Amino acid sequence: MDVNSEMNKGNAVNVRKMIEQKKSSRNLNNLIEKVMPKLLFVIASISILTTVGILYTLLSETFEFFQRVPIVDFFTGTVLRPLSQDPQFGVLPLLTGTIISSVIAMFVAIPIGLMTAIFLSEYASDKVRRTLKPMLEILAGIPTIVYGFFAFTFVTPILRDIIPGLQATNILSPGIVMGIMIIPMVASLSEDAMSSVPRAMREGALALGATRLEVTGKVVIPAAISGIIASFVLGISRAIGETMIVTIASGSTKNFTFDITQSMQTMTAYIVEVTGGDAPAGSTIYYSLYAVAMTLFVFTFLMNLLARYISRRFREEY
Amino acid sequence: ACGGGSNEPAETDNTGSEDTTEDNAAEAAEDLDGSVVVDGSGTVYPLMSVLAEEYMINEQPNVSVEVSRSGTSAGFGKFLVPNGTDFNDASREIKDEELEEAEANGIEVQEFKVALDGLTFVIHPENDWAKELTEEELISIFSADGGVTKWSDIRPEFPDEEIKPMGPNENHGTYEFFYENILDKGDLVDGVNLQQEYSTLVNLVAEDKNAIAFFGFGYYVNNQDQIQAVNVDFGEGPVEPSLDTIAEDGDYAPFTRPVFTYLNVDMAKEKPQVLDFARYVVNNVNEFAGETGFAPLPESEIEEYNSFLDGLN
Amino acid sequence: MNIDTTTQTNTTSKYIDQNTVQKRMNKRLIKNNLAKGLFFVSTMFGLVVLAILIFRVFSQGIGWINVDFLTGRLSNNPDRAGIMGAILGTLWLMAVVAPVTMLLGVGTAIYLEAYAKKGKIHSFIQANISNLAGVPSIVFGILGMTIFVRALDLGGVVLAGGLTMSLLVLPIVVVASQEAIRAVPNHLSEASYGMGATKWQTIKNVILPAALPGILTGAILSLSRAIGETAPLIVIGIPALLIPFPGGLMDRFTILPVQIYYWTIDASLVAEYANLAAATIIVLLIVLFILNSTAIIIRNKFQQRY
Amino acid sequence: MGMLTAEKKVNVEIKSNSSVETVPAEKKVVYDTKNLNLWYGKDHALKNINLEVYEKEVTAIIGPSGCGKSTYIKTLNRMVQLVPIVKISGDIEYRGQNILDKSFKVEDLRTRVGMVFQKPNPFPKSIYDNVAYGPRIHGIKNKKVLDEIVERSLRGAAIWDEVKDRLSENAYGLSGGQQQRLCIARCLAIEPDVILMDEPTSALDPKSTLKVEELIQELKKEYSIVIVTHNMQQAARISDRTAFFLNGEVVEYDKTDTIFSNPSDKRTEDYITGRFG
Amino acid sequence: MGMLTAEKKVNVEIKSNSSVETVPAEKKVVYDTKNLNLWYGKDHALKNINLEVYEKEVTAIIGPSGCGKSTYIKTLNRMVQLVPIVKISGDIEYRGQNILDKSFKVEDLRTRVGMVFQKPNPFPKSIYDNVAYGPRIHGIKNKKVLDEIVERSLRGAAIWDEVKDRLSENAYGLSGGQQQRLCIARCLAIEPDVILMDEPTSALDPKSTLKVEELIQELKKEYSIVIVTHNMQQAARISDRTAFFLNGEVVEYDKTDTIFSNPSDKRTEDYITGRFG
Ligand SMILES: Nc1ncnc2c1ncn2[C@@H]1O[C@H](COP(=O)(O)OP(=O)(O)OP(=O)(O)O)[C@@H](O)[C@H]1O
Ligand SMILES: Nc1ncnc2c1ncn2[C@@H]1O[C@H](COP(=O)(O)OP(=O)(O)OP(=O)(O)O)[C@@H](O)[C@H]1O
Ligand SMILES: [Mg+2]
Ligand SMILES: [Mg+2]
Ligand SMILES: O=P([O-])([O-])[O-]
Repeated sequence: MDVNSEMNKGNAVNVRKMIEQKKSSRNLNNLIEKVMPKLLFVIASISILTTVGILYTLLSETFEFFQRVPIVDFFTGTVLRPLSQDPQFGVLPLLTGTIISSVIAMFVAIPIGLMTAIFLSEYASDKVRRTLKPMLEILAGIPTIVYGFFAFTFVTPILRDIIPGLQATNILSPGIVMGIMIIPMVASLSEDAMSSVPRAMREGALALGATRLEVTGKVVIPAAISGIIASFVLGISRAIGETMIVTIASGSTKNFTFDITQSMQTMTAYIVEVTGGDAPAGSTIYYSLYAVAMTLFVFTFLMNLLARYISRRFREEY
Repeated sequence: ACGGGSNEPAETDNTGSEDTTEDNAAEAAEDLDGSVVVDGSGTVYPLMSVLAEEYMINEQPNVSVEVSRSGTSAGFGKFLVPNGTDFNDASREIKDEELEEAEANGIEVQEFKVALDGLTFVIHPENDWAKELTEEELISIFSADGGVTKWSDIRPEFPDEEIKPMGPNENHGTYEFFYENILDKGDLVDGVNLQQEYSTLVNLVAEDKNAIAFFGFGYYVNNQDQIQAVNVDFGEGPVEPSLDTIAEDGDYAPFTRPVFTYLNVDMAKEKPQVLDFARYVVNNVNEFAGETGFAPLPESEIEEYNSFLDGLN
Repeated sequence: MNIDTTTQTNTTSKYIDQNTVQKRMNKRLIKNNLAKGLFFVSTMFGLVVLAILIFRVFSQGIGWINVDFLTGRLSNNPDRAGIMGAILGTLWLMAVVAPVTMLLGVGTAIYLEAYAKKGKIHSFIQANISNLAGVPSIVFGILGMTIFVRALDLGGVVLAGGLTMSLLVLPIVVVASQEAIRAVPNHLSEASYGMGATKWQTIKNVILPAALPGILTGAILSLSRAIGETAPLIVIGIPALLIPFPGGLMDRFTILPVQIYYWTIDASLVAEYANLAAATIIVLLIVLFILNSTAIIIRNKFQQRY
Repeated sequence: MGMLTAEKKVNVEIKSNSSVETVPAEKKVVYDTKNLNLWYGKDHALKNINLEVYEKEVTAIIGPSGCGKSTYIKTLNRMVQLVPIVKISGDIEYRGQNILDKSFKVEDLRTRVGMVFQKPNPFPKSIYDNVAYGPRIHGIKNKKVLDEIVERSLRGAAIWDEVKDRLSENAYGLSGGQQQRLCIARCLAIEPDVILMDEPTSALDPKSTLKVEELIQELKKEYSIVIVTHNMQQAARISDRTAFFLNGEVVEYDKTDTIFSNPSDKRTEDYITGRFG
Repeated sequence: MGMLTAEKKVNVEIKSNSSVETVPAEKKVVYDTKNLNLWYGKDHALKNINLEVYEKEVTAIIGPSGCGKSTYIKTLNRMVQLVPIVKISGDIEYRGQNILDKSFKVEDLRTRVGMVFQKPNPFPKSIYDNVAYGPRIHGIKNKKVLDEIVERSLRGAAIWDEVKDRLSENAYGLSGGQQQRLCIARCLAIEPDVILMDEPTSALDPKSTLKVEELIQELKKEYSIVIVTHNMQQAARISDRTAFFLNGEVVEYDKTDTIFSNPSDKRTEDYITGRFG
């Protein structure tokens, strides 16, 4: 334990001195220290630039579009015939397509996702949950193009056997498959919300002789409702923005209809069709792309805001 | 025949140029690279993509030929702009407006016919009543003035079921050919199902007993197991569309149309690989026309094109 | 199951009649069990669909996978067609996405966690990032087409596609890196400051190394998202037939999902294309599986316990 | 600070607590625990417990942290089995029936046996709905009957006057002590036979503690009560019998007076006099 | 348990601790704190502190939890300013320079003043890299020089023999006590003038505590040491001077002997005799 006797006396290495000597390199450090925050700020601004870029491109071209097609015609028109000699740009067929496909998707995703969440959070043992949850997450990681392939080559033929009037391209099949794709999202977000309900609350109900089902229905779900609803809204937002499944499996008919056995086009599929056809810059149809994209953007943006508002506003305090 | 091009091919040294062409090609075969960009007609796409592939395999492995299929009209949109595509396939002739646009942009365009196509009407394989229809009956199905919504509106003995007419959408030359040359610019019937992808149409017809659609012969021959063609009676008895009947002056002639590819001449002058590919297309198109569902061109036209291309050297 | 109720001698009148409670109890328990069964079936529904999907894709595609398919060039002829071009295109795309998102994502995360004052700017950027995460991918495609392909005139090349994808997956990397950085305990950076280290030295030498596993996990997950995305690249414009292999950032390219797309919609032209699409899906799924497993391994193996 | 005041009262009350003396000898046994053993995985948490809980008495369970008090009381309504790794052997007879029997329905048991927890755990619902929760799941829908049950239970839990004008407000608006009494009211609403309480006052301030203690004294006229407490003075103040747990065993179980004035085991004495724990 | 054994030693050592007596009176002042006030937002955490720290002495800071000990010691190397809401007034002179001056570079200060924390906080790097960290950030890259510094520092922290064969292993493989000595070695590697220690042994077992205490006694031959401790016996054992903090104020500051044997303030006495805290 004779520490220091040799330490400073006649040292081969005098650290103090060396540190003093190296002080010149401190200038570089100081420079880095000054520059780094600014550099990082610039990098962090890129995410903002991205948003600005999105808004700017969408807005400016949309503006140009509305110079050519009155905004009222766009939002109230039931006929979308962009390529015809006498083009018409009513967005309603796309809106109905988008809404109907999303509604179908949520008809699948909400009940199944919620019930899955309930099973995982309230009924499954730890072990079961730990095996099932990652498997469900695989479902969420499968690329949408694969779901599109699946919808078109597998689900549609099966549905056609069941539903005679169903067209080869229809909105029903991609809607269902989209719902399947969204199940893990709804399930996992709802499960998070339900698991964060304190155990004490469940025990309080169980101690009154409630069954698991009653605990779930009357205590857990009401307490977790904001998170659950937020998961639904995010699911809807996801369905609205989903592209490949509908593009592949619903064809490109711009029907203004509510018949789910028919082919319909969503906003996203329209964008793919028009850009896939690579509309020449400057044509009205080219600008229509941005108007549709803008509508889509606003839709999903509002949905996301709504989800965040709900989960903040209605969070139970316990 | 080479309508539209502002630069008339020099027809004078037709024979003499034959050798030099091949010399050039042989020389060029050594070291060509770069890219050739082809877009346009979906009808022509199967033929053009096979040509492109064969060209890259057998002639110029270092040249990259991309073939897209936006449709004739959309393709022209990308072709007739500065720095646009090198070729645009078309299932109709270039329009006057499009030529004007080319001129305005200072783009010199050369037309090549590449093959002959028969506009084919297809129905479900189990549709046993509409296998033979007259030209007028067909038109009445698709025309807004036809007054036909059910099969029984055509002939009373046909089923009392709604007809589901379909076709390619307005991106496509096929649509425009139909609209301009067959409907004579009359409106299409309400509720006609227009699609971007031909494959979607094939599917729709294959799955619907009451469907009837029209598109290029090639998409029919490749799917004969799923759909059947309507034999059309042009007044002299029903004619089955086939490579023979859609050939020049065949019995299917009223519904036959040439398909084209248009070359940006400046690109061909600038980029040797574009010129070389043009030459390849012209000289080999007949070899692949049959297998992709087109009728071949007369040799005379091919010679004409060759001499034009020689003039660009 | 009859609990002796007479023992209770409460003076107050009773509302809860134990006999009725008993009778209802069975009904309630049956309901509970039925519901449990239903919930279980629901849970299995997703998994069964997953199994069907995978089985179906494999049974259709596995026969088409061989060396020629994996290494061959694209072709119109299904017997000759290969996906090497798409594989290379995917790799080239990654070569752009990986460094760009790492740089931007980690940089943004460092800024937010270490430099930005908790205030308006901070929460603005933060809100912005979570909004970006919810923007449909196709809108990013339009952004890429407008900015990179047209305005910057790059054309539909690897660089344009890669930058578009980078912006698309940026929020994933930012959020993952933020969490990783936040998870580095304060006392580590205190130790570093205590030695006279500057802020950047502390970040570089202590925080980033400790956060690296978490950052890498996020980066890999973002890559696997980028690999599976189709729509933005279709918007950017990828030719239906592209035989040459991409060799650089400025080359035109195709990627696995886009190839799947074209083969799926062209299946009615040439029936075998559907099988090619299935085979390509298998390859894509395997690539994703490997990537995600790597992420999990990194997370489990290198995550420090402090 | 609060604890100190509470402690001062103890000495006074211990003496005044004479209820034990007047209890008739023929009291009925509500719970009869026989050779109960319980493991959390391999952790032997309860060792050969034998214990009788009598009707209309307050039975206190005391002991140092981790000795198994909560585990035992949770076994009495089988809540302990919510922990999946729990293994149990032995018998617990509730009014003559072995509740550890597989065929015994826990929901049945729990409608007879109410439980109050350490931390008040009202549901995030209105005060009314909290109390009506139990009757409702047992099928009582009639609004008038419910109203009456709610009022009676809240009165029984000595909180009626404080909340009667805000029955539709969220229970989380109440103070901790009020919440705990609400939880007791929630318990009373299903008219239980036994009430189990796991440190019901440990999260409360001295004033609320006092209120709850008074309430317990009141409740035992109608209910049998088992209460776990860390606070020996509390056990002395309110219970008729006391069991002292140590390391999962019952060291001593007797009338509260005896335990506190004349314990027979050295360890009990040490614990009571604060020598450890 | 461990604490008990440690306590027993105290009485012996307090008496044997005679170093204070032999300190020459003309000791240099290292830190001179004048009228220091510190706020966390509105929370006044340090109130008008005046304190001198002398060279080559151990200065202990004691006081109940939350009294501002950590805050004060962290002010000495300005680490406290990592908390953004902190506001400071007053002066702290380190060897004649006011370190609270804006123009004073904290990095400079911190290379002169090492710090050891309550919880051992080695970096998740190899043992070698942990010790070499400081020299490296100050620009020393030469492998041979680094080797020498690492060995010397580890020897200085009395841990060399335990780790010399596993220098490239991760520091998290060490025991808590070893980790703490490693952190001290890491400090020594930059040859500081002062070492600040914030409860350096509170996370350690009695044996490791003893080792660290011995080490501190050794270190004060070369370094000035300021140590925060909860453990009064520890302060008595190892320090030359002791400051007693209460509610952000210095109640008393004097030679350790005086503080422990003859405190002038009633509150100090109460605290030391365990009457509160
Ligand atoms: N869920 C559990 N899993 C594993 N072990 C547990 C669990 N709950 C309790 N234990 C263990 O069982 C033993 C008894 O715990 P219990 O909670 O019954 O003690 P207690 O007497 O209530 O203590 P306290 O006074 O702190 O509440 C302890 O050793 C504890 O660690
Ligand atoms: N980061 C902070 N933000 C706000 N207040 C703080 C912060 N750190 C400490 N405080 C407050 O400052 C006061 C002094 O805290 P400090 O940590 O210095 O006490 P301490 O004497 O070290 O206590 P302990 O012995 O528990 O470590 C306390 O009231 C504490 O709540
Ligand atoms: Mg307990
Ligand atoms: Mg402290
Ligand atoms: O695709 P088209 O040939 O019809 O233009």
